[in-house]
Amino acid sequence: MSHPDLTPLAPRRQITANLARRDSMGPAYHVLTFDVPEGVDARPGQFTMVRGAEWGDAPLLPRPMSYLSGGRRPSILIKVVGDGTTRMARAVPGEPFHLLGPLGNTWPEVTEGKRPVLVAGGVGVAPLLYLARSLAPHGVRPIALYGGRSERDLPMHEELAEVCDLHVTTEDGSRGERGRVTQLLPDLLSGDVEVFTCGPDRMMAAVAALCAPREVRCIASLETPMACGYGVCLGCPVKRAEGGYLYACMDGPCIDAASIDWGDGAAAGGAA
Amino acid sequence: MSHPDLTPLAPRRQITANLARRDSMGPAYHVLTFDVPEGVDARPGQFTMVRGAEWGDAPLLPRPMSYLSGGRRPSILIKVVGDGTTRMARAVPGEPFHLLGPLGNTWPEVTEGKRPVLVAGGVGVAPLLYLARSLAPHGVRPIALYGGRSERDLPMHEELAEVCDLHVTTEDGSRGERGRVTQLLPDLLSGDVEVFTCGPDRMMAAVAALCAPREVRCIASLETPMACGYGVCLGCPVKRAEGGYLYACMDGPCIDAASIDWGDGAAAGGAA
Amino acid sequence: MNQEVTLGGLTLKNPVLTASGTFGYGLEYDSFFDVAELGGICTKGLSLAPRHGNPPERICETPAGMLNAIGLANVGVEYFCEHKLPTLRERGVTVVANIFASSVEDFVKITERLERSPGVAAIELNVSCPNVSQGGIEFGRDPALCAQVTAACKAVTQLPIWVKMSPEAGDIVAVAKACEEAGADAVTAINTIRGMSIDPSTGRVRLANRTGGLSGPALRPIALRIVWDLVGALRIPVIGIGGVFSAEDALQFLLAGASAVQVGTASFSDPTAASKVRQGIAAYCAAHQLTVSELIGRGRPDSRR
Amino acid sequence: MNQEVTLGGLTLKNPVLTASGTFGYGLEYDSFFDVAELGGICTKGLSLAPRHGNPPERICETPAGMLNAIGLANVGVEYFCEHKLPTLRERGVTVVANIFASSVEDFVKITERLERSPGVAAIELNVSCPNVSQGGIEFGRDPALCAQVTAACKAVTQLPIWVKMSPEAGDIVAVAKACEEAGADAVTAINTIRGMSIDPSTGRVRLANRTGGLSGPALRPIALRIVWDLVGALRIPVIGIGGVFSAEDALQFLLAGASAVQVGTASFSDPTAASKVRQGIAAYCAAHQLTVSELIGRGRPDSRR
Ligand SMILES: Cc1cc2nc3c(=O)[nH]c(=O)nc-3n(C[C@H](O)[C@H](O)[C@H](O)COP(=O)(O)OP(=O)(O)OC[C@H]3O[C@@H](n4cnc5c(N)ncnc54)[C@H](O)[C@@H]3O)c2cc1C
Ligand SMILES: Cc1cc2nc3c(=O)[nH]c(=O)nc-3n(C[C@H](O)[C@H](O)[C@H](O)COP(=O)(O)OP(=O)(O)OC[C@H]3O[C@@H](n4cnc5c(N)ncnc54)[C@H](O)[C@@H]3O)c2cc1C
Ligand SMILES: Cc1cc2nc3c(=O)[nH]c(=O)nc-3n(C[C@H](O)[C@H](O)[C@H](O)COP(=O)(O)O)c2cc1C
Ligand SMILES: Cc1cc2nc3c(=O)[nH]c(=O)nc-3n(C[C@H](O)[C@H](O)[C@H](O)COP(=O)(O)O)c2cc1C
Ligand code: FES
Ligand code: FES
Repeated sequence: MSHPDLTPLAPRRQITANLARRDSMGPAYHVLTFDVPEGVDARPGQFTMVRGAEWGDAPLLPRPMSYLSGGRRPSILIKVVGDGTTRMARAVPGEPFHLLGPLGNTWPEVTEGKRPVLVAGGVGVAPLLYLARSLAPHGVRPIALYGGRSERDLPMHEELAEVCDLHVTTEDGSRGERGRVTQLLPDLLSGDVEVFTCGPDRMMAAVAALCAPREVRCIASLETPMACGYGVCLGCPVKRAEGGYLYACMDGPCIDAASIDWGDGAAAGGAA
Repeated sequence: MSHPDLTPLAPRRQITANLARRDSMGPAYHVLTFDVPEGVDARPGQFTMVRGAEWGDAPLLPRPMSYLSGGRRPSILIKVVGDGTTRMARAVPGEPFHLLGPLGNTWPEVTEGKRPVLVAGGVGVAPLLYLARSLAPHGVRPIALYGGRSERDLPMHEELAEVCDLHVTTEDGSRGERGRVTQLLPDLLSGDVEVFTCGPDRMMAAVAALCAPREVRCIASLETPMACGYGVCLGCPVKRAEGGYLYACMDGPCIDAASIDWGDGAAAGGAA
Repeated sequence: MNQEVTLGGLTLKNPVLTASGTFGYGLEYDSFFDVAELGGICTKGLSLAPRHGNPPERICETPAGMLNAIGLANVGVEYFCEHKLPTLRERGVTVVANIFASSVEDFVKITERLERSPGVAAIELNVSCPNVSQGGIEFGRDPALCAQVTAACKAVTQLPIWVKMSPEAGDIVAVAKACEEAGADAVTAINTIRGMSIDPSTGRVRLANRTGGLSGPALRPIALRIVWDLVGALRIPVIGIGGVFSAEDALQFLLAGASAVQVGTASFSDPTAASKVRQGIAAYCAAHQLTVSELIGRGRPDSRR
Repeated sequence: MNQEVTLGGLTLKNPVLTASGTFGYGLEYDSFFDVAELGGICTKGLSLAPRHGNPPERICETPAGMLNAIGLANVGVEYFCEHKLPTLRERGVTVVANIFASSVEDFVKITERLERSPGVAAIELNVSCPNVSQGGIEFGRDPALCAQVTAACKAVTQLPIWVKMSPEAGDIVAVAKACEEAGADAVTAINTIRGMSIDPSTGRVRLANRTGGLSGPALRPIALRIVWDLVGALRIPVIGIGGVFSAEDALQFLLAGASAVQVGTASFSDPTAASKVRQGIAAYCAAHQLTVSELIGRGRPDSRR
């Protein structure tokens, strides 16, 4: 949609939930699991706006985070980058959070007869792992390419290996093949796959650029700065290939890579 | 001193110390004890500026707090009133704090031959309890008058009773005599006592007003808003009886009540 | 206690509105609370033609605040009247149409369009948007230009006209007085103040528009001071905006003499913020046995007290 | 990497100064760090005669900021020159004397007194204090008046004259340009913006002076935008102030083109803040293999990049 008349997918709610557990994987990556007795109907690809109930005036805005799981124990995987995620990483069980969701669209259905190839960069693994786990009961086992700077940047790679055929790359060669995740991709891009990707903008732009000439459908989950998460602030535009803007929170976060103007490799203006 | 050329008592330092324990007495009152291996030479009456090392941009300023004890396990007694104290009240052992001190002057020596009468209101008990505890080894046992709205507003009254002859008042009569702490004072104000008081401004003004005509020396520990705590912001003025201002952080916090213009009962402009 | 407030000819059921640009077109909040419970909502700024807005990044967070350079992306007044207004009217929402143009003529055209559409309670002139190159803040700084826009719009509508003040005018009181004389029914204060942010790790300016408007609690003390000054200088009502996140914040503005408040950025931190502010004011009134009208201006030394 | 910066004729060992009113007379920090390591310190605003300042409350905290209405309490220029300056000089501290007066004549008299005192590196004219009824902000808003003060002070001293900008001027660039033409050696930006706060529980205005100047991180985006604009418009150096709490904050100003920064309110949150900012900038320069001079303005599109 090019002018911002955005209509939501499904009713969304803001709830206050206590942190049930925090699983910290080194200083940078943490899975936060919340207690939501009534459950959250969150599907793979969707996200939630997360804010500590006791944060006061700063950090001010809630932080968009992809669901790693839904239901009564919804969880997120966070990477520490700034004030908000630092605070989340130190939260102790029992601490109350505001969770606003589910927001955004879901990954589209995998087309009949196609095998999904998941391309994950770092913390971008969260919505892809959730997707893979939701496909497992249907007997679908995706191929997953997972890259990071070093082995420390591959949170949940074991969990991913359980539900996917996993190939790992690291820039420093500390695990898997040395190099970038995109170098594994060309060999896989035949007519019977579909690509689902989430990670740094530059990685996703490279993935999109590989898929386009081969006419492989590529869905990218976009991370742009967001103030509201539900279409009112208009702070999350993504340049549309045909001109104008898409809004990551309402038209996405899962968007067909072909409809995006990836510009100089930064759909979201260089956020990631 | 009337113009602000303020010179410090003793060298002060800012240290980062971890919270060692938190003893919470109901939702409103908490004793925070810190680990300071090298020790703090803090005397009764002095204070420290306290700020969580991880507070970020808000609350912005450190909070002035009287020492309840010094040494290697310095402690403070806090009453929850706003954002800063709320955050302190939720701190968990191990959490790092910046402590800047010791700041301000100490209670003056008790004059030879006089018995100290301590008049405490609520959380104002902290510097007075520290004073009483420091007098105990010298065989001095003060009289203490301790008042609050209800029995919930008398933190540490048992500890005070150990080192003082304690008389308690509450406005609702839930403990001790019903009424205000100042009603007990006139009977005690003979020539052989000296008064040390800390509590709400209005209470201290009433205490000062009782002492003055009877020529009883009265030292008040003042609470004014403070930004720095060591004489540079000039944010903590107290009206001086002779005109001009005293600065609570440098001329005080322990100031002879007779040198203060208590105005309409609010030396510090109504802060407390 | 009675929560009604009267702004010139218009009576609102309570003094809490939502601020333009922070509440969409009001329909996005359905699943959170009944928007009709509010005193009113101000729409996203409407222009004559739809606008795409600025390229990304459009927002970034700052200490206790945020910068935005949306560039007035909006559906246009026509689409609004056709597709949004009827639903809002049906639901009993009090709608203040916030409008923006880069010429007096276009302000008038938009006003005329709204005048024809039942369901608009008032028009708020955004003469102070810092995020567009044409019009925007230039209007808001100049008393004569502001008065001209106000008078021109007044001439074509029966609806109350509110003028939204730019805090960047050197002499805001002069601008507001000019609007009052030109027939404004109320002034709203304040719009955002331009700020910017640089990412030292990349050395790049964060917003594509370079500057963006600062909003949120960071701004509140400035907004409150301006509202106080305007209340002292004007006869028409003043509506307070800027960092209202809680009922306590709103009360500061009411005590300073604002006749109503608008909740802006707070809706991003908590979509039910405006509803909570409304409830909190009602609770305060009940505790102090005061109607909202009695509360207004009670913090001023010239008031009874 | 080299940390020196040159401001007109004056070379500072690094670009970090402390802001006036937030660092006393510089001697209060002895037990925290060696103040001589800084690029310089700006003294508390000095007036001709000592001043008691405003009644309490003088300060209150706001979201990510604080309001102050100290009212320029100070020991007076004479006492400063006699009792503070000699010690500062002995210790090798680079001293910028911040001065304030309510008439051009008094600005000149203070300047003359400082001119006679060895140990002053520059004079900063505070033409923008929001917390005094006479002088203060009025000077800072008016280009002609500002130019007049600048020229008059320049006429009686060899010392560099810095003029401190009020963010409340409607057209700050015009004020700064007038000062530049009148001979100012640098401008410092910004002083605080007036704000206020009301305690809803008592209904009372918090500060005795009613309004106070807002400082701290809340202000930073506004300060940065103003500094950017001034750098683009002036030939003389601009010194950035406003919410600098960390090296990252300082870098934003340097990247925007400020030739130096001043650390203000941060010293209250952490008395070693200025020293940490200095160290952080040095570390950044080392990591990026840049001198400070190479860093200045590097975030501007017109720079190399
Ligand atoms: C739809 C969506 C899903 C996301 N899912 C995840 C996830 O599962 N796990 C995860 O770790 N991160 C995820 N992110 C990114 C995450 O929101 C940011 O890393 C986070 O907001 C940074 O907050 P901060 O306070 O730590 O950083 P700061 O840099 O201090 O944040 C400052 C401001 O910038 C915004 N911001 C900074 N980086 C980003 C970014 N990359 N994307 C969006 N906003 C940003 C913040 O929200 C905040 O408003 C997602 C983002 C989006 C839009
Ligand atoms: C010398 C001195 C000793 C003190 N000792 C103690 C003590 O032992 N225990 C204790 O509980 N309190 C003590 N106080 C008061 C304590 O500093 C305040 O209650 C506290 O700062 C409130 O912070 P807040 O963020 O919770 O409240 P908020 O109201 O959110 O604080 C907002 C701002 O106002 C200031 N402020 C608010 N109330 C006061 C006050 N009464 N005095 C000074 N500043 C205030 C805060 O420091 C902060 O800057 C003392 C104050 C002083 C000056
Ligand atoms: C994302 C965003 C968009 C805005 N859009 C508009 C607008 O279209 N028209 C307008 O008059 N004000 C607009 N504003 C300004 C707000 O209405 C309000 O004046 C300002 O944000 C200060 O209030 P706050 O601190 O409560 O947000 C916008 C503010 C934000 C944050
Ligand atoms: C308590 C206080 C006192 C101040 N006194 C002066 C002063 O005497 N002269 C002056 O030019 N600026 C004065 N200022 C303004 C600061 O120098 C600085 O411009 C402002 O605080 C913004 O910077 P910051 O956000 O880093 O504090 C004062 C600021 C504060 C907080
Ligand atoms: S419109 Fe607010 S985040 Fe998308
Ligand atoms: S001078 Fe700063 S608190 Fe006293």
